[in-house]
Amino acid sequence: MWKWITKYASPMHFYLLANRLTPWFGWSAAVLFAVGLYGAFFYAPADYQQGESFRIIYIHVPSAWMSMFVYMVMAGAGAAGLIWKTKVSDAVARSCAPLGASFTFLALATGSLWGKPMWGTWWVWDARLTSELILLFLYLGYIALQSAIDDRRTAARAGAILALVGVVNIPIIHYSVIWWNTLHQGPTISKLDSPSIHIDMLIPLLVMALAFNLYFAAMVLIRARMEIVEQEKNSKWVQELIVDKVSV
Amino acid sequence: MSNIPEPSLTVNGLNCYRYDKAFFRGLSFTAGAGKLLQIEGENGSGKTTLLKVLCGLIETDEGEILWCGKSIYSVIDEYRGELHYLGHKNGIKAGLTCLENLKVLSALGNQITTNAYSAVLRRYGLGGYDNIYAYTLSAGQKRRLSLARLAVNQTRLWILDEPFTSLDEKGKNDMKRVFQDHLKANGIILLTSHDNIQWQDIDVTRIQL
Amino acid sequence: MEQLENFFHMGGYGFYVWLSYGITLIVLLLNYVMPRTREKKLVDRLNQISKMKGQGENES
Amino acid sequence: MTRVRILNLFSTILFRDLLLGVRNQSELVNPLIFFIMVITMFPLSIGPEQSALMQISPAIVWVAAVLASNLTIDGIFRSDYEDGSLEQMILSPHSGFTLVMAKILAHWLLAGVPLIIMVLMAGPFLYLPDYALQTLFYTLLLGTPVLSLIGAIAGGLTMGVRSSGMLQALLILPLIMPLLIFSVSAVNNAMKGLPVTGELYFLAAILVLALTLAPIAVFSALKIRLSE
Repeated sequence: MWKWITKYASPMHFYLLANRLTPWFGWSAAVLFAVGLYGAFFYAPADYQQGESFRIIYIHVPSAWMSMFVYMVMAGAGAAGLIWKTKVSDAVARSCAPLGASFTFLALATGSLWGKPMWGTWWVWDARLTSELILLFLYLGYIALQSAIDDRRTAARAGAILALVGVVNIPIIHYSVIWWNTLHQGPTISKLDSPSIHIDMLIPLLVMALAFNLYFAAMVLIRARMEIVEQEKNSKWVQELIVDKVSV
Repeated sequence: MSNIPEPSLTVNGLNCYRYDKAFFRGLSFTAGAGKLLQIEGENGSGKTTLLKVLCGLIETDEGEILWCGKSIYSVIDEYRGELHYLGHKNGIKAGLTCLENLKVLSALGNQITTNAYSAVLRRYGLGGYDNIYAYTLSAGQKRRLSLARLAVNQTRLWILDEPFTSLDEKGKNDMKRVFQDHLKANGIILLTSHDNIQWQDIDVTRIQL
Repeated sequence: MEQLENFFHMGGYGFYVWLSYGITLIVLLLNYVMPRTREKKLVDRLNQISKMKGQGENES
Repeated sequence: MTRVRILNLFSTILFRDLLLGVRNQSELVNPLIFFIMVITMFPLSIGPEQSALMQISPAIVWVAAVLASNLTIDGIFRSDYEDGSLEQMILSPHSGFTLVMAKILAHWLLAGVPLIIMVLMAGPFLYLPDYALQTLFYTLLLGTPVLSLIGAIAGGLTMGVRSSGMLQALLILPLIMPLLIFSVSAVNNAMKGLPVTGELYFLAAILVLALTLAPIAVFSALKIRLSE
């Protein structure tokens, strides 16, 4: 197992691996998106209360899940970079941040668009939306730190520490926001939470969630590949592999 | 001197690249007891980086550094107890007096051997400056105060980055005498320098980067 | 045609549903396009450098 | 023998920082002046009526305290980083934990404690009732060390980086929002006469967590910044 890790931890092997895997992830994500969207719009019945606007759940909930999942992946990759000092994990951690930030932004945008018809306002200080907002701040802080430090390796290490500190704080933020929310608005069920979701509605949701995951895998590989090439631009293997188009 | 009879610092196969630029490759040398090594190379050749790698501030990518046969990373605390590092920056606080600076530096070290700080100050040409704030000192005097830490804690290995910058002729000769005493007592000195210094009667091995 | 029309109408919420799906599509596409263009630009620059170096060698 | 050495090191670094802090008062007093200025902006903007101000005074006081403590974070490591003494500290054979704790405690004594006194004095500015001052004091007592600890992490990560002041605020603020939630709700409850033990327990828990984990993060951040 260890040999396998060090083999693929070398930037060149990772570049080749990424080349091979990205189309697989990309196309399967596209297929699942199609299936999920079909299920979301035609297969799932309209919600009795919220009517058709409920269909926004099919992108709001998956992107909210992804925003949390990507932060964990980012912290994990950062920790791997700290422990084994591999360049690849630094590149992966660095490329997770913009993706995670985009998912969080999507969760917030679709959340507020979903809430508008129901409450008449673009934003409501609902517990989950507030935790998403603070998660977005954590992402933006990470990206700001990464871009402020010039040396790539120090930036990755510093980012890894910030991500690990963030991971410790996420549950604290989550529960303190819930405490704060129930304190001020009373224990109504959180508006975005659809209590018992009908099975026909659930299947498209899981399909969409899987599609988002595959999409994330493809995009993180693309971005990590770009980071690796940028990082190793004057190394030998980049020269022969990419510049002189020597096919391996 | 501390209990290690025969200190030695061996480096083999060390290479390090910063900012995607290879600084040095496959560097190997050994510094035995009583030896002085001078590391030469023009600006940007990685002299300071090499010294920081030797102190363990920067991790190496490949290659190993052995202190008395053991890798420095496995005995890092003991190794740092035996080490004095002097960088470009003096490492003294401008807001403190010379005496207070020396007290802080001795607390950082492994054992306090002398607390006759004013005697140390006199030996390094700062006699009577005990209660003077460091920011009033000239660059040369600041460098002397920073070098005075070598006398506060007795350590075997001295890693000095351009120790003679901003020192006058008299200062350089004083320091050469201090180096001679240290080498006679089985110490090791590794230093970098721009102007090639004529070491009268010390055998110097020079390493070209 | 009428069936398609009320599909877009989406029971009165059409604006919100399609706007949120639109934003999602844009963000997902952006995340795909931007790294690809950056990598292409980088590789082109590397090609130029290697070509110049190539000419430099056979001239000298 | 080493236990004496570590205590000696801890007290030396602590007194060194206190000495340096006391010697240039301006760095000590500026954040307090900033705090008072931020406080006076609210009556000017909301209007002097007691009812309006009293209702939100805990929030104003705490937000102003957080912003004021953000200004002092830069001072923890910047001067040591620039004159090379931080390198000497990292290269000392003693454990990094004692060094970092000494510096954070020094920062808390220099920046946190004066801030607590200033906040309690500024309470009446916003008609904060006297019986709520005691709870405010408890929340500050538990909260300002957390500001120093998390601030030290941000200070360590952004040493020597350009525009580090702004970057530190971006890193610190999301991490101290739970602290803000519990402290302000504690003081609000105190003003309404409700029990405050729940919030104070949470604040104590956050403090204990920060005390155990933050120094590890700070020390590794320092090592990374110095290995450039």
